[in-house]
Amino acid sequence: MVQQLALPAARVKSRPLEIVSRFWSWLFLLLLLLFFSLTGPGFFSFLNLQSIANDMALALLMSLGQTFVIIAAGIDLSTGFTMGFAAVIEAVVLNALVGRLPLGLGLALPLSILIALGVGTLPGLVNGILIGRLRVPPFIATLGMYGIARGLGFIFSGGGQPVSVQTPGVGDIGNGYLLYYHPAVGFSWLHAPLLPPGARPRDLISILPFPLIVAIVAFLLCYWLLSRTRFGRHTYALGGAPEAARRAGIPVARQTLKLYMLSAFLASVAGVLYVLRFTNGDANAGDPLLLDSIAAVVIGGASLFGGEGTMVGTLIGTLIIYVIQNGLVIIGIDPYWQFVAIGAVIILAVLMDQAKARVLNR
Amino acid sequence: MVQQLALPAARVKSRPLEIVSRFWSWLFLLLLLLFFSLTGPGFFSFLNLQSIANDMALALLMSLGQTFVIIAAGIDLSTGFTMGFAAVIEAVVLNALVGRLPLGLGLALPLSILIALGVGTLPGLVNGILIGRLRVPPFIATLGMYGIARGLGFIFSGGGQPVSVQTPGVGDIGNGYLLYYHPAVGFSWLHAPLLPPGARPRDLISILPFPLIVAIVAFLLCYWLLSRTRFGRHTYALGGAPEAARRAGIPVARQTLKLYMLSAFLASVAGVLYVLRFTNGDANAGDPLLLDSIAAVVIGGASLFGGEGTMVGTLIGTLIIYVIQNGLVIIGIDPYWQFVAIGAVIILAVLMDQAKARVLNR
Amino acid sequence: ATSGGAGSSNYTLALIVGVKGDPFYITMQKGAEAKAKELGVTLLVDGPSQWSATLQTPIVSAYMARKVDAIIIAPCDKQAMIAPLQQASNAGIKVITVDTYIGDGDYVHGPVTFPLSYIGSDNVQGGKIAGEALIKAIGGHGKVYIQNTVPGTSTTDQREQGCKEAIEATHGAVTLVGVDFNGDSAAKAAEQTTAMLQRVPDLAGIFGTNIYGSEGAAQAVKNAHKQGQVKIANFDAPEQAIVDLKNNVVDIVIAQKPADMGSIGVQYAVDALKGNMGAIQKRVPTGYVIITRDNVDTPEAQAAIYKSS
Amino acid sequence: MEQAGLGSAADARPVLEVRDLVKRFGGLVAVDHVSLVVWPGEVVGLLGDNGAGKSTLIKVISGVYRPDGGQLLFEGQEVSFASPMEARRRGIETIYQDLALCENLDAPANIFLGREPVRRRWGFLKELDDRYMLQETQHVLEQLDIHIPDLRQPIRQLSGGQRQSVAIARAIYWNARLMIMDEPTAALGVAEQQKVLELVRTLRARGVPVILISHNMQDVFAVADRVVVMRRGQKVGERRVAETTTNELVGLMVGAERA
Amino acid sequence: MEQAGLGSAADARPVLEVRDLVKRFGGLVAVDHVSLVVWPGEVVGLLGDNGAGKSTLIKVISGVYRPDGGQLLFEGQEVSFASPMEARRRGIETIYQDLALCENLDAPANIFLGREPVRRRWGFLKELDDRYMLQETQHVLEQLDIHIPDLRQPIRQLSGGQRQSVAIARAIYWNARLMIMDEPTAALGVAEQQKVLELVRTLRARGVPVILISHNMQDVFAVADRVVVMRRGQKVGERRVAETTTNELVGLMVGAERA
Ligand SMILES: Nc1ncnc2c1ncn2[C@@H]1O[C@H](COP(=O)(O)OP(=O)(O)OP(=O)(O)O)[C@@H](O)[C@H]1O
Ligand SMILES: Nc1ncnc2c1ncn2[C@@H]1O[C@H](COP(=O)(O)OP(=O)(O)OP(=O)(O)O)[C@@H](O)[C@H]1O
Ligand SMILES: [Mg+2]
Ligand SMILES: [Mg+2]
Repeated sequence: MVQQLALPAARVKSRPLEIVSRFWSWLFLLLLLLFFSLTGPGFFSFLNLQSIANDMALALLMSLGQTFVIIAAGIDLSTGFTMGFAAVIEAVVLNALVGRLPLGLGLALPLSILIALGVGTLPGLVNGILIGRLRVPPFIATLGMYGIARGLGFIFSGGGQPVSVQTPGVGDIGNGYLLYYHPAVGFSWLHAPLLPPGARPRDLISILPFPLIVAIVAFLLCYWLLSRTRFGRHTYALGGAPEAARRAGIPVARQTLKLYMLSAFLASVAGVLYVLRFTNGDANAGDPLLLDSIAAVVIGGASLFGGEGTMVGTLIGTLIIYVIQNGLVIIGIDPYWQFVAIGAVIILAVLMDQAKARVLNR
Repeated sequence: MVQQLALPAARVKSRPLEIVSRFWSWLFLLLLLLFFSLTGPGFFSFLNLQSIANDMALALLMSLGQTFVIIAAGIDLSTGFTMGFAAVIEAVVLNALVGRLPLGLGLALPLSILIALGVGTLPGLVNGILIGRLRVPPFIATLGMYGIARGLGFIFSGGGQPVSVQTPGVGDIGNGYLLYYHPAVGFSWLHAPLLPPGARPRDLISILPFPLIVAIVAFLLCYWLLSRTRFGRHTYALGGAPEAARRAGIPVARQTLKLYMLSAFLASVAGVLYVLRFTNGDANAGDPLLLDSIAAVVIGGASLFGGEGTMVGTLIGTLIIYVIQNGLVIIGIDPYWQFVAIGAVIILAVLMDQAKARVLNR
Repeated sequence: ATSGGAGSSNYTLALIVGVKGDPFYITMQKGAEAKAKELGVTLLVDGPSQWSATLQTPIVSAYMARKVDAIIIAPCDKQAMIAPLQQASNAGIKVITVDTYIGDGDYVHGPVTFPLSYIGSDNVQGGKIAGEALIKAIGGHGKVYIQNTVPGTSTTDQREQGCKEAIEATHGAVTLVGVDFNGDSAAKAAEQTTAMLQRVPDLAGIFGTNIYGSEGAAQAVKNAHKQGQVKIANFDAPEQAIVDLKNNVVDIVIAQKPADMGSIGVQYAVDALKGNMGAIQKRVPTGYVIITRDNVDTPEAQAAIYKSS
Repeated sequence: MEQAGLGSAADARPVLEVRDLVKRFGGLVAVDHVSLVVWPGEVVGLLGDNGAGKSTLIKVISGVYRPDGGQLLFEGQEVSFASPMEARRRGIETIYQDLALCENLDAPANIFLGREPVRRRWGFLKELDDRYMLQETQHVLEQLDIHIPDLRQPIRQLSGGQRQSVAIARAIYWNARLMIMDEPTAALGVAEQQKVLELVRTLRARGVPVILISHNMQDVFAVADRVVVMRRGQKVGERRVAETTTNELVGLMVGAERA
Repeated sequence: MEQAGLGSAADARPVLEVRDLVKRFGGLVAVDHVSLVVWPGEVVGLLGDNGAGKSTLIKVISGVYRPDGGQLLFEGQEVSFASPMEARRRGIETIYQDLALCENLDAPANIFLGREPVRRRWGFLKELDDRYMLQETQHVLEQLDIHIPDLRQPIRQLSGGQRQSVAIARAIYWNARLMIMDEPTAALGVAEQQKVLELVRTLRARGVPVILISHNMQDVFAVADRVVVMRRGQKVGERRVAETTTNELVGLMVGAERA
């Protein structure tokens, strides 16, 4: 009987194909990297690759939350303006607290971040209730919240213009690195070293920028959450067959609530990061990233019909988008042709994935 | 045996509920109209209601195509830039033809329109092939086309500037009406009457503007196509269960191709209308309408998972969006609060629909 | 400004515009390209697909990686773009801002001093000039409506602010009846203006903070048969705006001088790279031209039109 | 007719009591004032023509639908399940006619869905225990004699009978206090059908009552103690299996006979 | 073993001939070099355990899957169906185990899907003839003795047996040249099961061959002329029904006996 369960060798997928399939998307990314390294002066350098990664940190945060939501057969159109809303709150609260609390930024900053993350998660709470309990379709609920968060962002920022954060030190955190190296000084942690008179500032190598660190940590947590926990398992179940999930005893409404709150929370983290990096609470900070952040998830193999998708896929999808954008600028392609090229590469990326599926499934 | 098929009276849905259900969305729209009529000075007037209808003509055209696509479980993100692309083509071709062909606009205009509609349908052709034959997910294929049509629109307009159409007469068509009435002159068809010296121009009543006529005709055709033909039936089948549709012998790839071509065609009609109305071939003409046009379809009861939706629903959805937008401006609400209000009303519209479903299904 | 002369060296300059596909920036690009050709330097041009610091920053990163010698940029946000440009500056890249600025635009005494120059016309001032011209056109009193684009866009918001200042200066003779955002869509602007004309039938003037606002407004005015009654002022002068002006669709066009901005920006960048710092002014106001039907055919006005070719 | 009279023992408490249950869909009365009692260790066959309302009735019992009228008593207490989760918590396990599996998940994930075992990682993180789930799945599928070539395949790729067996495995894996089976043998092979019937007998022996819906009269006669017959939403009869015949039951189902 | 020898008549041309058919899913060989001949007016039972590859085999025949090897001959011609549409055009009608209905459409729409009758409007517009479809649906469902309260309901709202009958109705409505039935009686009531078997006999009488997959041995013995037994993707036996027994067949299925 047990013997029946053991797999006859011939029935297992042939190894080489499986390996190709697993690394296929990486391969496409590698191809892109190779192409741009050959054609774009300065593309292939530690600093450029690191800054691609750093520049995509905000979009990646939004994509991580979106991945959960999309796997659960939902969609969150509100993440962009939720990010902006959280950025506004962060800037406003920080400006209000600084000077009123002891310890300089020491107390004001953590407190303002907590408040911004808390308030920024509220749109997700409302989305979750609307979708999970009141059965409003995700597209509608989050489109409504898109408008609401947008309006509130502008209102809280006092009439449209971004809220500037002038307290010194804030930008140093958001633009700081974990490690610095200068030939004249050696390594130095967290703070850029004071350079001796003769040393050229441009020789300073900065390693692991703050937004990138946050994004990496968030990615690892989300990866674990999606693939290794009940929460992740239930997310897949919900997206694959909501009625079956319900009959199996999964608390569908509560799970939905958590998912949209998580998405809003991660968008808020992006909003806070935006303020730390750009010292500016801008209601418009996130929306331009929305379409890209959804596209990254879908390029990464998630289906808008739910039930499919992985965090690694989303990471690759985001990387593909940002590598193309960076590469095309570096090559110096006409900006209008860039639109065409990006569109074509996105299609190509998925087309190759389809081809793979066909190779494997014949 | 036949007796078994006749329905016992008690088993039929109770009439009153069914009637409410059928007119529920109209009811919500009516409520909106009532609200704004009471609060917005000048809202309830023939001219205002007609101009709401006229202003929504472009978005409605895009929504009509989108309705087919969404019912078939697809989505077309490229309609906005396809509209802009067609507008650019129309303007460029018209400018090139005028003066070279006899009969003034008489030949140049129809020809340019044919060319613009033809070229504007090409993005749909590509979408259709990618999605129907090559199995690229609709979100990705049309997002790619979104970029491609955007870039090409700019490129064809010769580097970004909207292409201005200087030929007199073009704007007169796009801004013309079917019928004019002036107390001093009486009725006059197609052309605004020459007013006698004493008559005030502002007493002129213009009835049925050109874009509205086009939109009405397009709506009626799409309504018929979706609800009364094999094409429409196959669209529902494809969205409800693509594999079942395939096994039933529906040519899935060809149907998909037609759907996306129809969507692009209708967007191109909107693009041509834009040029006739604004005498300007602008690559950006359509994209700002995209989100609204998708929202209208979903508010109208279509599901992004496919298989559900109607043209009348889309019409109501579009009306709801445009009535709110017009009404809020007339009431004079702060623009930031307008975002909030529009978001809230969209949610409310669908929430009421959900409540209806629950009343009916208990 | 001193000229470098052709074939001076092979510097690579980057012009980063505020948003791709905008006639204003296309004209700026044309000016910059002409100057670059003249000076024999390489000019790269790019910009974000939307007016957004989030999208503009990666472009700065990319040009840093490419190690361009100078960046001429129209920053999308005066605060947010400080840090990325500071990094570029730290990497030894010359930074010049055109059209818009970072900090407060005062690179001598302001909070930000590393950019070499701010070349552009202050949008608040431009809005004020436009507002004043519009007020004059409506006879000094009446109701005015502002058609703005996308909320949070600094240039257009500043134009709105300037116009409001001009209105306030009339001490009640002119009143502002509302501001709406059309999201860069003429169709939306038409729809909103239609509604506004219902609410305020005796509207006297409309200020469009860019071409979409005024074109849409003009359509709505025309459909309400109120041409002549409602004056329309348009900020920026693409060809379409001039056509509209000649067709009585709009009444006032306020032109900036984007080509000058681009051209001076390139000139300064080359000057700075050659160490010719003395030629560079920290602030170059490029000024405005007010175009009406009366002066549209003058050479000065014709020169100010943003041309696509 | 007095239902308790047909029950297995007058002294024991019924596990499930359904009183005057009503469920409507729009104007259609799918379950029309149905009453039913299930005693411990009893197998109740639920018979009826297509569309008689059998599936709807058991879906109300297992919390999928909310009743429009009537009462539900489980182990003597009145209950009102807001969701299937609550019914499962009380120990009601159901094999649905439409299986209700997550097609995108594999067999172990489906069997443990909603009740996944976790193990601690670094003391505080709770992780899915995939290895345990896989092992347990192998064991429970062995009982059903089902061969699934690759247990890590998503259910979507399984054959009809393989899926059916996963649905059965899910229900029997947990210690049910009441087992509801809606046409469990429908897609199963000959041998597997027998296994399922054996399983029903085992449950009865353990005192767990079973409600069995089947169109296969032989199966029902083979394991049921009592049958309830529905027709067009109504209960039209109830018989001890020992005291009835196939013909009588078919007559009840198609309306030829009245109870 | 010589298959033609088991065929019904040496002089007639076989309707379907399957030669050495192979279908793989990844590394799994679901159909492993299977050959099969179906003669006019013959009912062939296809038996096998769960996961034996029966459904996969008939899906290849009806154009759902493309084979990975082997040949298909229909009415003497070699065919290669790129889609189920082509198979249907040639007159192969199939009742799938998973029904393959459009849940969002009503019964008439499903029965006529892909072959909707149209009538002219104003001479040139072709409109769906809904009235005709409804009438025909009523007629064909009468044959199956199925009661569906409201034919305009989407299939989603029907009971399991009602859906099954819609799927059957769709296949039998069209004049098939070969009928394939994958567990057609699975969800049907007792009377309806008999109707379907009757129907199979009617088809045979009209000369239309039927391939019938069923786990119900009685049914197979009741109507089939010949049975083919599959096991783990391979054909392990072929018998005339008159010359075999249930026990022998079960033995073949579970691998106890070899043909
Ligand atoms: N969700 C629903 N909406 C509307 N009607 C429904 C719904 N579910 C079931 N019905 C109707 O209720 C009646 C009873 O259906 P039910 O599924 O309970 O029958 P059943 O006895 O299980 O039949 P079968 O033996 O065919 O499975 C049928 O007429 C069916 O059409
Ligand atoms: N799409 C698919 N992808 C991968 N494997 C599949 C797929 N479809 C079927 N299989 C596998 O192929 C084998 C044969 O499946 P098939 O559905 O043909 O069995 P069957 O004989 O019809 O069984 P049943 O009697 O249970 O319906 C099974 O092991 C199944 O898991
Ligand atoms: Mg049932
Ligand atoms: Mg099968």
